Amino acid sequence: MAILLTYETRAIVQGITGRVGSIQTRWMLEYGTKILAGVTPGRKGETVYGVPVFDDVKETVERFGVNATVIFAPPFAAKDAVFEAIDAGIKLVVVIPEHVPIADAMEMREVARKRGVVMLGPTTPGVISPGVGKLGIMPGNMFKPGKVGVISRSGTLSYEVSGYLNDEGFGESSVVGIGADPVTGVDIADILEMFDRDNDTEAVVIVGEIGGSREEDASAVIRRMRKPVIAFIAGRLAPPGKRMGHAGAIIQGETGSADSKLRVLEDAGAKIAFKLSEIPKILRKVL
Amino acid sequence: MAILLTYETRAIVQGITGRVGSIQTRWMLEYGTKILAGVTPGRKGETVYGVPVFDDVKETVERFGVNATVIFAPPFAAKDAVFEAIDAGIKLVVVIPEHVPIADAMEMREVARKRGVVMLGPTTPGVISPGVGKLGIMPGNMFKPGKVGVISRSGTLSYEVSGYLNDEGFGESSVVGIGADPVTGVDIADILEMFDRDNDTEAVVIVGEIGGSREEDASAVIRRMRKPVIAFIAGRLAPPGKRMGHAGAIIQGETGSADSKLRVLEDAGAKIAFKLSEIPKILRKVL
Amino acid sequence: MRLLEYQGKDFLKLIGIDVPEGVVISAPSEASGAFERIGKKVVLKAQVPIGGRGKAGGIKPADDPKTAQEVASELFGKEIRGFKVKKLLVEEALDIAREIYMGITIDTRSGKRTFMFCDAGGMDIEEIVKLFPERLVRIDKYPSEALREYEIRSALRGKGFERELLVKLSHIAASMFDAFVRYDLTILEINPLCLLKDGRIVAADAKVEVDDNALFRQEYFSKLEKVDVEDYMEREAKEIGVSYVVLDGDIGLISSGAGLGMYTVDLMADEGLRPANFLETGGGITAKLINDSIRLVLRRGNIKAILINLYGGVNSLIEAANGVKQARESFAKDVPIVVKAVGNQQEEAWEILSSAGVHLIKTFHTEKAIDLLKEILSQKERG
Amino acid sequence: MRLLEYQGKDFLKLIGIDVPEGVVISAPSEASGAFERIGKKVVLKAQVPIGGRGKAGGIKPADDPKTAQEVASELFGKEIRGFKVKKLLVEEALDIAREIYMGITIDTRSGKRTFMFCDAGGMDIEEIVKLFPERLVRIDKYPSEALREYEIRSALRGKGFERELLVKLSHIAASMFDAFVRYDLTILEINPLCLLKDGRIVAADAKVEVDDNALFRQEYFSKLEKVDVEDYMEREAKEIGVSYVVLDGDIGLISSGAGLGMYTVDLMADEGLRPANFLETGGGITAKLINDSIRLVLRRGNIKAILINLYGGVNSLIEAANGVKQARESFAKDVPIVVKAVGNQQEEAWEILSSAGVHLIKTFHTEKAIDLLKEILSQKERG
Repeated sequence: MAILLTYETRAIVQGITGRVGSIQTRWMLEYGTKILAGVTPGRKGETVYGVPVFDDVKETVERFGVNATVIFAPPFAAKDAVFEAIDAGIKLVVVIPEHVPIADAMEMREVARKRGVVMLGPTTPGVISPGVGKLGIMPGNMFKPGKVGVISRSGTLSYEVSGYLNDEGFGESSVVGIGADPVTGVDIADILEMFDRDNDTEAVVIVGEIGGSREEDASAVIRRMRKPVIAFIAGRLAPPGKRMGHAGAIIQGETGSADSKLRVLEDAGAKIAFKLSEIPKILRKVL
Repeated sequence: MAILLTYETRAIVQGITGRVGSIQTRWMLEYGTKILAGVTPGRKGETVYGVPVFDDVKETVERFGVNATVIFAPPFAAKDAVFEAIDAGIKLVVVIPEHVPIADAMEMREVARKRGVVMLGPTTPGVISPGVGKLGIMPGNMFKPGKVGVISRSGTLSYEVSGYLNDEGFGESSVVGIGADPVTGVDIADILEMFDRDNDTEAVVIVGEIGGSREEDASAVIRRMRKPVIAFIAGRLAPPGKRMGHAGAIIQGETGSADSKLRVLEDAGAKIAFKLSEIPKILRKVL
Repeated sequence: MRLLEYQGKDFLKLIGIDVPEGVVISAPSEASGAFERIGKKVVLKAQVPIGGRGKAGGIKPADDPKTAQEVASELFGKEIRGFKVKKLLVEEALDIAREIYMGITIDTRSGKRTFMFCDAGGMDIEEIVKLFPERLVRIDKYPSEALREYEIRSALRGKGFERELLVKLSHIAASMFDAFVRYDLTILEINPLCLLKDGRIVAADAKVEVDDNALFRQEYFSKLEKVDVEDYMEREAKEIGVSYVVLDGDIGLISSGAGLGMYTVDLMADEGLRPANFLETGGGITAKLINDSIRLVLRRGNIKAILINLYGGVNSLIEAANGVKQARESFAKDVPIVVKAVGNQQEEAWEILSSAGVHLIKTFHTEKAIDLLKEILSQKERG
Repeated sequence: MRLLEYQGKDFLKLIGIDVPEGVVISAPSEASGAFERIGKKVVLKAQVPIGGRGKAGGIKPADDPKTAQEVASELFGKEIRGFKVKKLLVEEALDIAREIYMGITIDTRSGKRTFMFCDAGGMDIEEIVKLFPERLVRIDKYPSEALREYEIRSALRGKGFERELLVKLSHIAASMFDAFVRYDLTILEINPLCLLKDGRIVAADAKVEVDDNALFRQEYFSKLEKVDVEDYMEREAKEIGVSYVVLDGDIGLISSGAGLGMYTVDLMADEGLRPANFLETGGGITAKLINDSIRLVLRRGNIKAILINLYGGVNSLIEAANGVKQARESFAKDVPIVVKAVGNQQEEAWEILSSAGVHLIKTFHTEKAIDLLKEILSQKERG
């Protein structure tokens, strides 16, 4: 039926009373998402678009059996918000904020993975399961229910690729932003495996970009997947990024460039799209 | 045959080239202890009383199958020395230094217990199994092989009590200093259980002192022990120690005084000695 | 190392916790100026390193500069529970709406740091907690664990704190815990933390103790003006490198371990002997340290005899014996000295000690040493 | 934030790592004084925020004060790989016995910090490691793990370092790792670390980068004199709050996401269009931010058209539309602007944009926006 965000998902919004948090709560509610409560310390007793506000996450878990959270905290407070959610037992954590210190992102990743928590972000648009709900900031009108799973490092490009899928009548099972930061909670590989197990997903599109090695690292999973995978990499002609010193170069080795990613992905059996508009055509062939 | 230190014990000395470390190494060797190597960073290739010196603990474990260590490090370096030993896989760590910061002792205790390591100290004389060997600084001539296990918070008092045991023909199976610091690696209760399982120990003497609650905490073990336990508390008439604020008082509750300890221990079934000289007499009755 | 109130409050300011407006003065003449600077009713608080100073008359109000000066004169002349008043903290009088307790210490039992909170504060806190244990909020943390604000918020849920107050209290608690770890503290207690009628939250008192063994890495505290906490002899003992506590008897006592020392005090008391002090050398005996220790013990005056109880484990009995001999030959010529010394290298040590003219016990029996001491004293009395 | 060499070396000194004797100068006239202060042969090193300055003639020796002054004059007149030389580091010439590499960075793949050591250093380090991977010592650590000196000692066993040298290198490595964590660094590299013939161990170069997102909690760096690293327009972009990179084309590009921006650049290049810049707003669009961004893009001169590619997710399309309209009405009157805007509140935004006289794409197709842009440009060319 979808991954991560399903009809069983009962979510809260951390930072619900903020400017962005409150408007996005409204849009998530309008999209039909089950937002049962919000948390802003010191604001217990208020409501935001009818959603009751509490001082701490634990109380919302105890009262509503919450199992997911969308975090709109300022970057310096993101880590504490994530730890609070994890300590309260929440297993799906969507971290919207940009500009989170990378050291904090590393701590968040370490703890989330040790505790079996799926953390999207930092700098993620979140996850949408069209027709079911959305946990994040993506515009709901860009998505339609369907059978293609989308994994993206970029929020905006996931909207664009969904546009093409909709135009050609495919639609999406779930669209997952793993986060645009150098260090994020989950890897492309993790989400691929979820889509491979999902009965409602027939093919998966990876919207990658240059830098890092998340795409290359996904190749082992692609190899053993039963479902077709289509991969796209943004930044083929983009200016090269900053060099991370000799140390960065040594660690990175050959990975990181569009060429490397495309070669490794193709080698693992993914179909390559050079433009997003090619994706529906490839899908027709493989499905 | 003894606890902790047996014929299977193969030890190193960390800080072997120091003034105290080297002379104590000599005395441990003279007592017949198997000291296979020493460690002082930067001193690899030297020898101390015939014992080869290495730069790191791991190498000594790899070469000699070491399973115990005696640490003579300056107080500020004790934590690193303990972690090095634990990371190298050593399961018996004797921490001689005094004046170790309590925060470091807490870290050491936490890590040691999580990793299943028996850590004596900080501020311990160590452990001696008379006739087998000694890991620590106790004078070997104060002890004789025998059937009484001794657990002490104080080094000097463990020597004195052994004197009485020897005089009356009992001798000791092992004499264990848990350490005189407020926070130590093992508790009296832990050592009691080891003595209870040890075939060569017929009775156990606890040499406690006022302050803390290690004696009180041992009562649950004493209750279920098969072997007789004799307890002595030093400081019956000592001036009261510093109050650790209201917080300390709240935590401590009624524990800590000689009265509290003696009452709780007696209640758990231990025989109480008010002077060390009474211990052999009590032993005659219970054995 | 225990901080005086004003030093503790400076530290709280450093870690972002508000304290009342206050000025520290060292002479009565500064009191009216301090009053003017604060600009409202004040209390003058004697800065002594001991509790219970309120009941002992060490805290007095003043409503105008003139009274402030008079009160200051009175307080500076006082001795409070054995400590001369050398500094006063002149502080704004507080208009208190509510008092709270917050404290952190180390639970030696578990090796954890323990944070405690009570929705009431003040001198009766221990009683309150005993009578109403449910009012105490307690959170224990291993060294590897942080205490986060949200845990405190969760723990305070339903305790009657809401809105900003809840957020501020959680923040104060988290700041305290963070500082406790970072600065190697052994106690950090704010009792009471006062909610004032004007909305401020201030620490009306501050109890801060730092781990002496960690001062080497705590520049903030090692640089602080040393507090005149201990008896001057205890301070000297610190310089020598021994633990020292003054008692009220007439027998000097030196032992090479705390347990042995306590035991010796017990045995002496059982025999009707009264130690003048408790001096414990720890494991770093040198001839000089023993020599200095004997001098320190004798400085007390009125010492009838000295008992030295030693084991040679990590300590060198030879060094100790040489120290005794040096003292004997220079300043400790007449006082009877009983030495019990056994352990490593005991024979060499005995030889030196015999030549020093001390009474020697060559076995481990502290009881025998005390019997010998009694005998010497009664001989002395008989003349 | 990337530090210049002299700033990086100041930082190394702060964390207890030795660097060569050196003096920073800002004018040629200071060179001979600097030489005198150092008192031996020197090298003058241009302080520019880019690698490869040695090959570009940015490092020169001088054996006497007069030569130092001449060399300084020459260097201050230079531009090195696009950067004007504004500061020189005058440093003692080193008598090197051996060079070593030490570096720490973040392995984004695993989310660990990675320490690297090689028994050879210098510019060819990457080649050396490729050819002789066994010469690289690598230790990876999760955030919850410390790197301890003994681990480094164990890892360096058998690599040919002994006695004090082994201890010192381990200590330097541990200090680096500790600082890397404490100061929120993303790179800390010493290459080469030089063993000098006189026995000293000094960092001959220092590469230090701090996480910009952590500057709020890193006072040491946030207080540092800002380095003239970026193009002045990139600096202005930072103040506006957007990411900005100068490219060499003639089409202004503004996008509301990095991925979308890169994709747009790819598509433009496929169609033979050349972007003048890469400007990405992130998630904080306001009317002012868009207005400022358009101004920044136009300041480049020679801009034939602007393409604005937006999604309304966390960003407000209405704010964006108002920003475009304001720019249109004040300074951006004539340049053709193509706006693609879809997402939340798209209808309201389209209304504003239509009234602003821009070319509007109301679907998600970036390709269509580029087609439209091409058409506009060719119409313009045709006149």
